[in-house]
Amino acid sequence: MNTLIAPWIILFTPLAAAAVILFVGRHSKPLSAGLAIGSAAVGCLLSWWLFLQPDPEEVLRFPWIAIGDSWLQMNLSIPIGVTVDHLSKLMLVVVTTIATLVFTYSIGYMKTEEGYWRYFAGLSLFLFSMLGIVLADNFVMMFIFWELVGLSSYILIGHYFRKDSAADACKQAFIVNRVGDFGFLLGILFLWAATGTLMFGDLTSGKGIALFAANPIYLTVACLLIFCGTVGKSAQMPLHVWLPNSMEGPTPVSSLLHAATMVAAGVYLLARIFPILEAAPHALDVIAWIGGITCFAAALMATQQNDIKRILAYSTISQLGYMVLGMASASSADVSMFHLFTHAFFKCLLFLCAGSVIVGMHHEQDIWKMGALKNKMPVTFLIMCIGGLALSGCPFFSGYYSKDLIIAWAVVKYPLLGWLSVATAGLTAFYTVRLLTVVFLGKPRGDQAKHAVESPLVMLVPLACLALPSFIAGYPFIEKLFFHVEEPTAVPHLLHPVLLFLFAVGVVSAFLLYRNAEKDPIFIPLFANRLYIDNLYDWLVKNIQGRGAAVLSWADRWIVDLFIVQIPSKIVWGSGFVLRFFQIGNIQAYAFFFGLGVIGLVHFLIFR
Amino acid sequence: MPTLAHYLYVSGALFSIGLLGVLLRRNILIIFMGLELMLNAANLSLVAFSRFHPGLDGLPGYNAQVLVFFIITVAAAEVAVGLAIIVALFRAKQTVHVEDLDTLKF
Amino acid sequence: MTPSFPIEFCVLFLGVVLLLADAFFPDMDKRKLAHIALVWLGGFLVATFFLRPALLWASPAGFYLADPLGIFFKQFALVATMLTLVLAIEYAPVVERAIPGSKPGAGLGEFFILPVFTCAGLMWMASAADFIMIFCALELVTISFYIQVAYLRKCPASLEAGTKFLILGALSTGFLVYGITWIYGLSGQTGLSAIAGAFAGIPAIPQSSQTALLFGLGLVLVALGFKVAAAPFQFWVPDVYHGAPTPVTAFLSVGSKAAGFVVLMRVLGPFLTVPEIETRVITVLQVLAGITLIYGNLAAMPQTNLKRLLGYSSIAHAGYLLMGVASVGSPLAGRAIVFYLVGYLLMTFLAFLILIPVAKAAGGDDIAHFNGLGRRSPGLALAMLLAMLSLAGLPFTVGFLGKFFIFEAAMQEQQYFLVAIGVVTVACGFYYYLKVVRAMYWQPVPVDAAPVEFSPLGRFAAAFLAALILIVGIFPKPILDILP
Amino acid sequence: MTQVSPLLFLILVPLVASAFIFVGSSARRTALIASLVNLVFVLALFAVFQTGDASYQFVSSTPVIPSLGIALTLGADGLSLIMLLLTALVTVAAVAVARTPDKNAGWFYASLLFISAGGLGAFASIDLFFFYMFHELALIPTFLLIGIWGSGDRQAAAWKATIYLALGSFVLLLGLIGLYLIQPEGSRTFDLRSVISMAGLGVLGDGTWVYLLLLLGFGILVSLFPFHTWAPQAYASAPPPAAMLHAGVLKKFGLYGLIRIASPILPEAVTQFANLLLILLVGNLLYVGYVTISQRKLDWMLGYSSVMHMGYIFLGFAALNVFSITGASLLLFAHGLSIAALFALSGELRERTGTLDLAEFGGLAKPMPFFGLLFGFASFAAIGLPGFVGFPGELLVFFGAFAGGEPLMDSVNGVEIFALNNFQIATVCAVWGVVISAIYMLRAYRRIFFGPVSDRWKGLPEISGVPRVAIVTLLVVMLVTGFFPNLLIRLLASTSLWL
Repeated sequence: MNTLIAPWIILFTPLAAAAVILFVGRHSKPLSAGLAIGSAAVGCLLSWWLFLQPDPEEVLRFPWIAIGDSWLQMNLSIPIGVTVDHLSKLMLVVVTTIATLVFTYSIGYMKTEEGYWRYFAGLSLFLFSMLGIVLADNFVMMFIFWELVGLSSYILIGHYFRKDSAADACKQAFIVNRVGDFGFLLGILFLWAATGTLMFGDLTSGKGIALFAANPIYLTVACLLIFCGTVGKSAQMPLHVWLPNSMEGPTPVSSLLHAATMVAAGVYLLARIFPILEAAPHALDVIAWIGGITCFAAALMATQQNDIKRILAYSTISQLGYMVLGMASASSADVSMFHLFTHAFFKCLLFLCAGSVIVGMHHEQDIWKMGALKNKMPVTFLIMCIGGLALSGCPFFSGYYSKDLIIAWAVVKYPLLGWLSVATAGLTAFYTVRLLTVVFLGKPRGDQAKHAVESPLVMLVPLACLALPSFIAGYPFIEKLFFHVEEPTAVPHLLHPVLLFLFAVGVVSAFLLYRNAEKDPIFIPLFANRLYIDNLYDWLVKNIQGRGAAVLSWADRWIVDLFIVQIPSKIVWGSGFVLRFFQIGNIQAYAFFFGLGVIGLVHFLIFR
Repeated sequence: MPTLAHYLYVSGALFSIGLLGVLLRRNILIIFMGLELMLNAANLSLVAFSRFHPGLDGLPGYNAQVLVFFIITVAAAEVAVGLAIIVALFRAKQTVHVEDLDTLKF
Repeated sequence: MTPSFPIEFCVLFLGVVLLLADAFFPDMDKRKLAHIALVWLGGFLVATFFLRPALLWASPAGFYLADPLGIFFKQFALVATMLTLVLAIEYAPVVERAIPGSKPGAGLGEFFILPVFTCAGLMWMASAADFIMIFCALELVTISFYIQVAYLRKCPASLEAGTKFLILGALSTGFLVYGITWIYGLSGQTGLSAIAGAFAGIPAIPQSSQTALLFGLGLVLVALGFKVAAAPFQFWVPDVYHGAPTPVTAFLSVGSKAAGFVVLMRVLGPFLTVPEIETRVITVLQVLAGITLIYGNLAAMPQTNLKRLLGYSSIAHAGYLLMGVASVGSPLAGRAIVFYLVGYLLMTFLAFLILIPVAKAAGGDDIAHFNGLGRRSPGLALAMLLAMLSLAGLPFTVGFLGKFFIFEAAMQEQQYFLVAIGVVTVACGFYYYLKVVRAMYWQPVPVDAAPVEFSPLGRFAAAFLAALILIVGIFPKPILDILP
Repeated sequence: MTQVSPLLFLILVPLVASAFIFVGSSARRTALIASLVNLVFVLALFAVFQTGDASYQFVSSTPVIPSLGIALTLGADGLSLIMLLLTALVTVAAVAVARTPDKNAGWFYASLLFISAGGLGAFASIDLFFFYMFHELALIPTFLLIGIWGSGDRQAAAWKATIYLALGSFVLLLGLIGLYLIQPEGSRTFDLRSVISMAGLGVLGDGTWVYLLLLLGFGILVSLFPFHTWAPQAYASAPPPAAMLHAGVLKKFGLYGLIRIASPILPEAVTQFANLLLILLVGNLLYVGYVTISQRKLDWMLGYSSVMHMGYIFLGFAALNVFSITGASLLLFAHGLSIAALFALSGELRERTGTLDLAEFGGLAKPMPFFGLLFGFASFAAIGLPGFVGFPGELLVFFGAFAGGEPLMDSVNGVEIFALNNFQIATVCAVWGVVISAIYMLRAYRRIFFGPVSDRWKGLPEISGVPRVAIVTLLVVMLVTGFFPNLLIRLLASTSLWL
């Protein structure tokens, strides 16, 4: 085993698993699950092994497309190759570890579900695509796998395809991501047209950036276009709408794809091209603003949701906003990657707990039908509290360290956005505690809540495994192991006190408000209706796109066709119809026309 | 002493009269006579030309006069066939008026 | 060296002998006459291939020109006549029904014999190099056609067609001779080569006489335009085609058109040597071609009767041929025209050959009578399909190559306006020819469809024509090599 | 040359087979055998083909009209070989999924074979005259197929398509004649190779008007906006095999011709009128794209989508560099296969349900999961998902088109101006087209296969047997070439385009 081959094995084992499951999986559930988990576990082990190796000097690369053009003096060579550096190794570890746990958890969660093989094939395909993104060494390869995670997400969200909501959700997810990819691909084209290369190495090594010295505006535009990819994939405003809807998928899917890994791909992309971004300060400003607004607005929306998974989804959006903001404001990509790391663990944990609750509640997701579950499912309660505290930034929990670091950087570089994110921290605490209180405390609000049962061991073990990192992943010794982040200088002194204060306020107010509330005591339609953004999109799609398309198709039938086809043909046929009336059958008329013809011809011949 | 022009005028007049006859008269026989008139107009001018344009040898151009005879003969043949057709037509439709001949049209 | 003049006399003699036979053996089966004629004409056809090109009485006033073109069109005329006779044999029952005589087949004889005389006329036209000759040959053809068109003398339609043809034909004859008169008057000659010489003699023709000359030429063009069915002298065509007996229609549309074009090309020869006349003539030809194309194709679209439709289509094809004549400056033109005529002969005769039995079975010659032919008798339908596609000008048929050559010549002469018209009219052509295809293949078989019977001779001829359409359409080289 | 090209055999097989059908051998079996023979034969050609030398191979030439430089010259290079493979594949699939009609089946299969022969002949001809003639071979079979065995308003559709195509191809013929006439007197020929070499020597006359004629003629054949309205109607009412062959193979003829003739011979004219073409193809991409979104019937939607996809290929042609042309060639292949698969599946769907109205469907993935899987593969292939050959094609077209036109940023004397040239604007529209196609495809897929299944569709039979094999084959080919596009690209690199 050497560092040349290992990445490729990690990459392609899941694909092989997916293919096998696709063909034979439908016949045996254990086989499907076994193959999927096996491939993930192999990847996990190899990733850890690879992580502990020093970065290899050279890597394998295979040509995928290679053309040279003598006219343009340009070559287009798109290899399929791997980057094995600190960043990718870190991501490998995170992705494969969490994937293994979630796959295992799925055995329990999907036990009673149909389409078992479909599900595991989709998961394996997703793992393959995700690892492809992580390992990609050039833009096109990353784009390829970018699209493929879109596909696997489509398949997995649409797992319950007979539910209209699920069917719509997966469609929306794919199309919204395509909109983001529209920008992403254009960005790739921009960069390539200017530098003639697609390799991350060449572009970030300063050689690529130097080319842009002449035209910074161009670079800014290119970076923003590429950032569109992040906006789509990492559900930033205004393309965030698909993520809450994607909760229609099975809960493990939500935890793996739509909380821990896939949605983090956008952040990973930013980390990959961080050197280029640094060369485009204006682009960074825009990115920062989008991240900051997203993280605040999403938190607001989260405070008013009633679906346990949607609450978590909005909090995911909000946390991703933090990471994007961090990318824009921090001095190194590691700051955001640190949060991505911790967030991956505790958010995955939260979703898995939610899943356990949902299973216990017989697939009831409305938190207002739950309550007092701490007695029924104590383990889940305990573990979910860990996750919740980590999320809400409670001191000594992982989230606390990473989030505060980002906030610190943000406050230094973009004070306004920084303080907005500070406020967000308080909101985070509020909606997290709201969730925990309503679900686990108080008294049961329905029969399912009365008869809820603790989940099986196969689900609890992964929870336990995740609980540990969610707790300690932020501690300096781990941070030193994975990252080299430095604190910003000149942080306002009252930042940390304020953060702690807001955390306390959030926790206490939420606890008091919701301790034994029968229904939501506060109701803010604006937040409950997600700032009406979804409604706006629905309206646009229905009225602008739909009506516009209808008008165009009408025009195609009744204007283009009419003028290009119908009218000319009718004119020709009609003139033929008229012409034949010269043939009136009377000899003398003919003789008369004949005479006219003679006169005309002779006149034409002589007098012209 | 009439010049070539005079003859040509006369033949032109004959030709026009024949044509008008074809155009205006309703009776097929009369129309037919008009047609013969046109041919004869041609004959007249041919003879006139051949008289007034003697060849290099001083003799009239005989080609034209030969053509005249051919025209007369052909006209006779045409009349023979034509009258036969018209008679058959009269037998079939009891009419020799052109406006009754319009079953084939458009 | 075999002098070529006897050929026409032989054909004429054959006709006379047949007439006598018809008269002296009243109770023989008249079809025998047709077969005899077929055999003999075939013999003459073979004989023509041994003719050496010869200029008889090759004085400046030479009036008989057996050049390759002439000989080729003699062969053309012979083939056309033979095919006409085949059609006539197919058509005989109709004639018998139309002419109830004392005994069956009375008056059938001339129906087979008259085409022979027409053939002689056509062959003379092919060689005519003198206005006198042109006039006589033309009239021999025209007058014999008068009789054939009006042949069904109990059938009003045929008589009406005959009368119309008679009056208008005589009218055009009048214009022809009057035009000849003026050309003679200006040049003092009737021989074409002599006329050319006369022009060569006069360095610059004075304006007044040039006008007179153009006047004469114009009238001749009118008469020839009448022969080739060029608008606006085409009015007789649809009615006469509609009313005449089908074989005569076919013969008319191929024979007299072809002869007309030969004469047209010969007559134009001397005039195109005079530049200031040439330009005017060419423009006139362009205008004629344009009008003819538009009229023929557009007016054909609403037609429902196949014979009438083919009448209009023959006008349309005259338009394409005139397009070729108008671009006579191009070296390709002459060959294009001749080749087009060959193709026209093949496909037109095939179409009429199929029309006869179908019309006989269905009791009418509308397009609707072809409904479901594709299932009733696939062979006939296939042949008709081929004829229609070739008329429409679809590749791998002779019709396409003809159009291709014509358009190539036209584009070489930069006749872009004509070409543009041509494109539109070709599309129209597809429409009305495919109407027949639709009837044969889309439409259901009518309930009262009688079985179509078709004589072996007819079958053979149809197969022969269809094969030729394809072969010449793919490998035109042999024909092109024969061509002058 | 005397030796006979194997390509001639390729063309003759379908013709002979249809002759057999006419004399009465069992129609379906004969057609299937003939098409399979051709497929095997094409694959054999691939094996024999020497990649790397940029000249035509398997060349043979029989003079037909020497005086005009017309000869039946057959030959194949990388591009034409790929097109031949496409034709053979689609023919097999079309014959395989064809439902034998109860009334004269012979004509039905014979027509299919004729279309196939026309396509094969056109793609195998080096002589422009026969290149044209072979394409026309398919016109009447299409007329008959739509008119006799079509559905819906088939007569109107057949008339429109036929007259339209006849008109377009006649304009094209004039263009070819023009191409012949701008050659120097005496050395005029229809042989593509010598015309290209003449162009290289710069002895050709002014080809502007020739290019316009070619563009109009080919444009009508390829349903270039705004001459596209015949296509959706024809495909909607044609029987599935006819739609497959026409949309999959014949429609490609026009673009193949443009790439083959215009780009090497008249590059100046192409660049001169690039803006015009760009406007039109953006019409194809966006206008037709949105028209596609609002289609209510699957067959109409597929028809419009095939019109829309032509826009990408036109873009690749217009940009006129090796990336874009290679991409366009890949797309010719990719779109041919994907649209054929989709039409085949929609035909199967109509067979089962008797309707293609999207509103009536729902949840069909429950009764027929494998059908749903196949349809999903085909749709994702059509919207250019990585892994299918369509993706590298579109990608290359985008790259090439974005590099087209004059270079965008001038880094020598640091100009601070940021502007896109027309090619790049068109590219932006094209990339948006990818979003559009995702919208309509997924929308249709969701309507048909997702959602609750109504009792009406319970117990629909699963796709099976020969059609299943055929469609799977198409998809597999798309996947293989999509994973290893270099297979095709290396072939294309050895085309004679760039002589």
